[in-house]
Amino acid sequence: MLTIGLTHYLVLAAVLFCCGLYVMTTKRNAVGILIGAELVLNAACLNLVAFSRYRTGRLDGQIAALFVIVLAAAEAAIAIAIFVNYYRLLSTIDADEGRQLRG
Amino acid sequence: MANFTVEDALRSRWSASAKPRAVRTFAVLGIVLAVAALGLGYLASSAPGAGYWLAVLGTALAGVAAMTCLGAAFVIQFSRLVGTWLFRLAFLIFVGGLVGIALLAWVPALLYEQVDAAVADHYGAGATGVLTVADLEAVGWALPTDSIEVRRQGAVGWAPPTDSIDGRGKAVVGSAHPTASFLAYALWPLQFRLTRDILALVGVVGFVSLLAMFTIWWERKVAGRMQSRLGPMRVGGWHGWAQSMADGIKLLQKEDIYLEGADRPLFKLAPYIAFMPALALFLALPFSAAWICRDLDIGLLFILALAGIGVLGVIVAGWASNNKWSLLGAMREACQMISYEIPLGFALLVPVMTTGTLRLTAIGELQAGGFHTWLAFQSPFTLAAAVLFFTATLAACKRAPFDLPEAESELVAGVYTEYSGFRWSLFFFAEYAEMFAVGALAAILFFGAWYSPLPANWGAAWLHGPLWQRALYGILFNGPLWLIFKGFFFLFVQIWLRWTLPRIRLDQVMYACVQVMLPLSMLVLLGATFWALLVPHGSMLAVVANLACTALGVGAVLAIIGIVFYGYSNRRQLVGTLAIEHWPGS
Amino acid sequence: MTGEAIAFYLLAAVVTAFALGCVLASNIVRMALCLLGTLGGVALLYFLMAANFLGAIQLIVYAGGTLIVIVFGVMLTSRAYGTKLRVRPLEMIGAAVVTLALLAGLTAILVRTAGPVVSPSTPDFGVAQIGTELLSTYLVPFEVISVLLLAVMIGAAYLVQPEKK
Amino acid sequence: MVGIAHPTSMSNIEQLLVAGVLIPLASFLILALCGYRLGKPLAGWVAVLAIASSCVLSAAALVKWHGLDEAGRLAARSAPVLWAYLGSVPLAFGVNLDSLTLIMFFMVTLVSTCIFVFSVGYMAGHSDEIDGLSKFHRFFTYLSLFGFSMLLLLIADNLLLLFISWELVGLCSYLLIGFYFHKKSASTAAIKAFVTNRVGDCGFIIGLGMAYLYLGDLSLSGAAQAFAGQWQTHGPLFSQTFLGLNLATWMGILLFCGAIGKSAQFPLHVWLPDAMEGPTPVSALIHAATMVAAGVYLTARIFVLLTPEAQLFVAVIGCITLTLAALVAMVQTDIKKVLAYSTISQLGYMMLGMGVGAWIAALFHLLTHAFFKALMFLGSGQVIEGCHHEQDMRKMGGLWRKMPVTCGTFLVGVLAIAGAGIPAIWMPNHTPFGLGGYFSKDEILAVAYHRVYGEENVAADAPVGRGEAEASPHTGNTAVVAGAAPIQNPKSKIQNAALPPWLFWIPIIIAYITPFYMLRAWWLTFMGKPRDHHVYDHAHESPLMYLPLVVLALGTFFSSYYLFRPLVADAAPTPFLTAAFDGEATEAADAHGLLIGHTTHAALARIVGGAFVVGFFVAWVLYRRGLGLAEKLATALRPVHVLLSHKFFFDEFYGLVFVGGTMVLKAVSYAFDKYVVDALVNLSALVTERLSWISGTILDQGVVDGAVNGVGRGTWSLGGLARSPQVGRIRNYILFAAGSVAVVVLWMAFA
Amino acid sequence: MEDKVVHGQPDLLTDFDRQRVAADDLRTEELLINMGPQHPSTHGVLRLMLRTDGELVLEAIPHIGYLHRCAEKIGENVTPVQFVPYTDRLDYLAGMNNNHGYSLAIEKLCGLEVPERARYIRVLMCELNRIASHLVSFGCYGLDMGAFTPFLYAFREREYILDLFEATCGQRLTYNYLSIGGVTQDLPGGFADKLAHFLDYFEPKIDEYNNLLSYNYIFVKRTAGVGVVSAADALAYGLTGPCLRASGVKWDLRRCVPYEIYDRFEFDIPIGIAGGAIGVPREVVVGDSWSRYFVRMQEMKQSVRILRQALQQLPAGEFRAKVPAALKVPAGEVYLEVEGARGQLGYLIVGDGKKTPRRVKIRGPSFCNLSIATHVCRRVLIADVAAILGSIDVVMGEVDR
Repeated sequence: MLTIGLTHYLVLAAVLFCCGLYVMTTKRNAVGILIGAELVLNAACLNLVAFSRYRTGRLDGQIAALFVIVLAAAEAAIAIAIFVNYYRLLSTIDADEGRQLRG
Repeated sequence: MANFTVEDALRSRWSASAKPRAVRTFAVLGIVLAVAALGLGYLASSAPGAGYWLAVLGTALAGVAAMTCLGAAFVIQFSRLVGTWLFRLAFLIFVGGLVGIALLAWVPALLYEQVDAAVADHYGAGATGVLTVADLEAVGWALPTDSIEVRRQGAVGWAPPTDSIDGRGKAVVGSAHPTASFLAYALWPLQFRLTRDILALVGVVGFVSLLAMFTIWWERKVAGRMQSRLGPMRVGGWHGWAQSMADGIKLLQKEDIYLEGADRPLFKLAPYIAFMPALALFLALPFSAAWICRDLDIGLLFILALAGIGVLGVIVAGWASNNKWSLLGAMREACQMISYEIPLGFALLVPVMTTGTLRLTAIGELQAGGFHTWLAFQSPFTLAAAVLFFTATLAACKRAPFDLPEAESELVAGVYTEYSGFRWSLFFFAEYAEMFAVGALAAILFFGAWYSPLPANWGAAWLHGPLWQRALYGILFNGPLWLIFKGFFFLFVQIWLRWTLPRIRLDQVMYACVQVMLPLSMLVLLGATFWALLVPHGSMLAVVANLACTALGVGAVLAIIGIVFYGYSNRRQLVGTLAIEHWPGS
Repeated sequence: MTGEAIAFYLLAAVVTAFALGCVLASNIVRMALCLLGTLGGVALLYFLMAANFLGAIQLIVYAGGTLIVIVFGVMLTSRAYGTKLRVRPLEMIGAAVVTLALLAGLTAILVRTAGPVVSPSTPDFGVAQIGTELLSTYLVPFEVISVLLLAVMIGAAYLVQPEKK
Repeated sequence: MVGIAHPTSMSNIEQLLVAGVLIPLASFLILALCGYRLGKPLAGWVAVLAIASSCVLSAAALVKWHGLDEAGRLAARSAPVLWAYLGSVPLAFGVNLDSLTLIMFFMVTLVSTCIFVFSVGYMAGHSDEIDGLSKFHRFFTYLSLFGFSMLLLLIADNLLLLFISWELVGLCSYLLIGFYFHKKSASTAAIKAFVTNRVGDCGFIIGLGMAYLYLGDLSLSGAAQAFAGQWQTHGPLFSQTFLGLNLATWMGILLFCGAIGKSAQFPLHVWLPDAMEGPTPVSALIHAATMVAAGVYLTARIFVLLTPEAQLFVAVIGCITLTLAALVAMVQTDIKKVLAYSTISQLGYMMLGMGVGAWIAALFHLLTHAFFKALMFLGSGQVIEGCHHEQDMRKMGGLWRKMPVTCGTFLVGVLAIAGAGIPAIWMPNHTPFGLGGYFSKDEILAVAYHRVYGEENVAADAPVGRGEAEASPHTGNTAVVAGAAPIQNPKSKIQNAALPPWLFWIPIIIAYITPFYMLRAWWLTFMGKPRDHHVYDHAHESPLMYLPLVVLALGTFFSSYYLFRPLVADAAPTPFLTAAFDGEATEAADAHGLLIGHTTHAALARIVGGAFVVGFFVAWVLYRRGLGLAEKLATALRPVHVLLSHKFFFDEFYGLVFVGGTMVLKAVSYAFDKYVVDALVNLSALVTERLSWISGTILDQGVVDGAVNGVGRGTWSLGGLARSPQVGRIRNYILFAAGSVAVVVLWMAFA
Repeated sequence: MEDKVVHGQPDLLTDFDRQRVAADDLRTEELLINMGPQHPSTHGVLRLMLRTDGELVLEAIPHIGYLHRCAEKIGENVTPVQFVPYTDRLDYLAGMNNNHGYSLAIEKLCGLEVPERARYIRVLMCELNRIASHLVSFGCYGLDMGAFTPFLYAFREREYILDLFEATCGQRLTYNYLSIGGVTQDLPGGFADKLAHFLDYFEPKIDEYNNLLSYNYIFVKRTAGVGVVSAADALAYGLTGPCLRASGVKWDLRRCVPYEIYDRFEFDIPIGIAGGAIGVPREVVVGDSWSRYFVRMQEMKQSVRILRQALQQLPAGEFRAKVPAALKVPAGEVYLEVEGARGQLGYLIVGDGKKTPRRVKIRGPSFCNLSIATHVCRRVLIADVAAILGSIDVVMGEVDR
């Protein structure tokens, strides 16, 4: 317990991931779902960096995490754009209201 | 309260009966303590072993306490006299404190040098280890200079007389002397990173608070002068120097108002979110190569990141206030911030690309060779990047003409509308700290960092000389004073712009960013890239460009100096030629 | 108990606390603030793992950019006096069960498969190495991402453009 | 392998070429940024100045190059500049410096200069304002961009860079075809050209991927070496087969697909006639002289990567193309369409040449063709511009009085394309005489003849098999180790077998048709009596426009065997997998001028020596008195005429198959979505809903007790829960996904 | 051109509209914002209800009445002489002009003849007060645009004028100086010298301020083309004063319907000029905020001209006519307008032979000018509202009366 190894980081990432998942599943606000997604992505990044640090010994994990961060930013930009449109259309940000496309 | 002065404060505090009683108490206490100190000193001269140290410690403590008590008695007894003198010297003390804080930059560097040298001496160069007090005691003050030089190249500090070095460059280890013991105890904690960090933190916090208070007062004075008035004149005596302190005290006493319906926790939290990053970015900001809290290899990114986070505090403040004006201000802040970070980043990339490092100290060290080696003057593109950087930081710091988030004539007070008292002042602490930080950053990245316009190697001989030479070197060539001076210069330019220009409209701000600054900064980056690739260092073109840009810089500096002199010599004329003497009786 | 361990547990506590804050907060801006805490904690963890550059990027891009975009989105899409959007307790229970099960499973797997604790195998990489790697080994993903970002920029601008009258 | 070079370490010639490429780019940037301010004539002259200086630079480079010996030429090449690593493959861009590049560079810049000058005159006559914005500067902006990309394509030493510039010229072509985008036909033609080219490029990029994957090097020389290595070691390219052909063949065919699209070869030739919607200078420059020839250039560059099977493919495609196009050209009435089809036909000749191994002849034909086709297009532009934008030849006639210069220069072009010349056997001193077109076309046919009939002659003195190739000193710098153990010759049966005879005979027949339709066009336009007085009265010519014509006509005269061919021959790749015939031809040509095997030429002279006379005579007979006779003939041969005038119904066929096919596919998938997927979804929703309704309502009502109410409600909400996967809530989808993951994870963890 | 105006934003402003795309992008939901009555740039207690869409103002509705003091009713209950001080409080930045109008109206109704010297003193005071008022307008407009410094400069000059007023009548804001039948007291000794001194000092300052603010790039960008009022609209909404003249209508009562002795002076009527002319930035459109602002700057110069001439012609003599101690307002009705600092200030007085008038009705120019605000503040940014309001330059004391 006293020396920090890979598992410590992985468990922490798992906790973070589950928190993100819970947020995604229990928030009706679309932005909340986005925040949950960001948590999940962070968990993934943490895993990547930890593996890079403790296993591969190369930079690949860090670079993958870098890409994830960049993609998360892109994703957030698009998501917010969509939400703004959504809000214009439905006058609410409740993700449950967007059900026109259901089967 | 218009004529409230420090004198009044001192006078009003003491009632007739309380004063002699206090004087009596302190005097008696002081005398008792002094006697105790003398006794302990006597004991110390004879006590063996550990008792000796206890007695020495006791003597010191009792001596300090006795001096304090006696001093207090004296001050209270002659409070009017002391107050008057304080009142006269107050501004000197204030400014001296500011300069002193800056000069203190050297003190830790000096002491760290001693300790590091001792460690190096003890464990070998480059090695690390923990020294005991006894080790330090044995080392004493006689430390070899060469190990200092190895570890702190170019740092300003104190060096011992060279005659204590023997032929092999090793220190002559003298016998333990009582003063050496004191010093050893004093220096011992300094070998730990934690101690140094805590000291640095204290320094940063002190510097930022003093800085903000000074700058607020200064801005008001500058504004006053620009508007043909005097600015604050009353509080503190000389030109109202204590105005910010008085304001601070006033703000502390004010009621902390919350709005009904405001998001309370966020409302309370927001000022701290804004303030903490502004404070924290000083941790990575080098005041000189030697005086920096944490010399990060990504220092520039770190500062950029923290500046970005501080924005969130302002946005949250706007949102939590439950006020539509605040909300509008927050939205303005958000979109302004996100937009201007991009040209800012591009402009920052130019020096990073030119120097090939993100470490601020490394960037600074490259500009040691005098005015013409400053990065801004390396090529037309770096000069353009410097201008772009400064413009973008205006927007990033919400300073006029980009002060839309608080735009008082449009949004009442923007995000700060609902804030009062201490929380309100925290925002301003953050703002002024950030203003100084970006000014210092501009200096580090583009304008020679902590170096004076004179090439540093002119004074290289002084670097190894006695203390006064090294101090002179620090003042003339290289040292935190220069960085602080440059930072204040850019801060002054920001103030100058604020009191000169009208405010830009939101769409124009966005237009200026997206359609003007962004393409421009991209072009500059591209140009700088090609310049770096195609124009070899030392080629004709590079030299010509360097000289031309330097000439531009020199011209700008001379122009500013000229304008200042013109303004100063014509200061009576500029205010107005009309003096209507008042009619009798009116 | 080394300094690293202390720092890790401290940061882990912070990250978890803020993540839980995200979970428990009903106000969207508070959630965003908790996210800021989480992101900052993760960034510090990167610093702890000697990924300084990544930590700084995390702070700049995530905390300084993405989060502001999110908060901006919140301000654009929710009234100051917005009604609280709550989910039914049954759904919350379901979600809790699922996520806790997932957590339990993951943790169990991780703990079970955990090898001996080894010290980190990497030297500390500098920014220069990352740059070199990005422009050599990872050139193609790098370029692809740059194209993607361009697409995102255009897409976002297209999505929010005002409808033509 | 790939040295990192500072840009300044380029040799002089390379610097000249790079400067020649960058000047049009600069002109493009200037025009794009402030072309509008430069105004109407000035913007054009900026572009002219740029391309003219490129031309001067390239001429200088050519002269320099000419003065160098072999060693100097080798020394003039510098290492490419390393740009980046693509995975492990280095991406290095450099200048592919050889005679072909230089001569092509010179040709492109010279022709471009002429055409740019012509364009200034041509565009000045157009009031091109769309939405109040002048298009004048835009035209020259595009032209400059085209100049840049075309020249970049020429100097590219790397398949990737080649591909990039390839796409750039495609873009320029698209922009310029659709230059009058307010015209529906023009924008449609532009899209057609773009899409058709993408079909070809699709193949190209797959081929490029294969090259990247199997060869691991995209530079031209590196790829060739790697290819050789693969063959030697019988690597995956040769050992793996797909549909009976080995991957090397497939790679060659796929790479050639790009050329099919760009050079308008069958079956992707349909875009080029439509591309005539663009301004005439564009047709002259891009769609006749340079860009379409880029396909041939590409084929020449990747020639070393073509297996014999792939070469046969190239030859067959070329043969089909030249036949179809020539036949269609006979009945076209639009002057530009005639030229377009003749261009396709000539490109077919070049491809045929490439396919049968006449590397030098094909490129030589490319060069001569560039001159005379640009000349004729510009002439037609002059006619069209002079005749009030009338393109129908039936309304012209007798224009020689009004435009003598145009008429004369056009005739030079007609003579050149018809292959007018006197073969050696009929000349007293056995030195042939003729225009460039005569030599180049003749040489292609001669090589084809050899491949069909003269194989036994060749096999004796030219190495064919690999073993001999190694031993031969011609192998030069290829990486084949001399004396290596002979391995199974991967070359297929057709290597040594003669080519099918129709690959020779059909081009021969078309060689008779070519002079016919060209003289027809010339006669209908310039000779005879004016058929439309409105057009005739308006006709005029302007010096700005006919000066380039004169220059090009001179170029057509002098682009002869003695000037161009040696330079092209210099660049010929040392045959590796190629049929070694060309090597023999080079030797012979260098030694004796024209004596490519006496027998061949004598035979050829007998077969086609008088083709242009015959063709001209037939055309003269038919059109001497105007259109009457021809129309009678058309009525008599109605089915044939319909077939030809509808261009073999290619457009209709494509419309039916591809567009219609897509529509059908759309309908099918829509139907599938509507009737199958939706039905399933609806059914499941219905079933769940019914279930919940049954449980909630029927049961509840059936059992009246209040206690049961709770059960009913529970069932109802259970039903709701069961329905919830389909209510369209994102959260639920996430939850279900996570739930399933959780189940898997739990099973993994505890099972 | 008139019919092109659709919503206060004429079509000819296409490139400004293009710049506004950024504003349109932030469109989300409509927000009702209360601007005022304690807002810094509503100049007093004006309250504007803004219906905004993000930063874009869809509609601005002024709500007035926060400063209502029943001035007209008071006028019906006090004698004319007693009412003069009340008029000071209408447009408190130009009290002299208010006094003047009321006095003229009463004098016309009662048939009083005013001595020549008094007339000149009145003109001196009115024009000085016009300058003072325009200075405030200039300074505050800079403040609205975020430029603080001009405000202090303007107030510095205004101080000198107020000093002059103080010397003349002992008051700095509410003068009660121009009274019925003349002025309450003669000018103090040395007044002419001081005034001449001031004029010499002040005139070049106007150019300085033009350079400082009027031609400042940002300032022009903020104001030019913003809040354009066409001449037809200006007339239709009853705009007067600088606001009307900025729309290109050359209408100034002092010149067009001369009252008092204004026909004796030479001065020009500055009007709004389209951009590109000498001294007018290119972006300027006739009738925009910059024009309204700049007309005031030019009017100050004209006032200086008038002041110079009046000072030269100033005759000696009585400063006040003999007014009966118990002045009775004769039966009858008079309506008289003067050109105040903000426009046409009109007084309708109906007398029925008693000591007090039967009816006093005041036409406040600010009130009418303010009416254009709703019309102009459509589809502009919030920052533009401040620009437009500042350029209309209302004084709430006059709006609410």
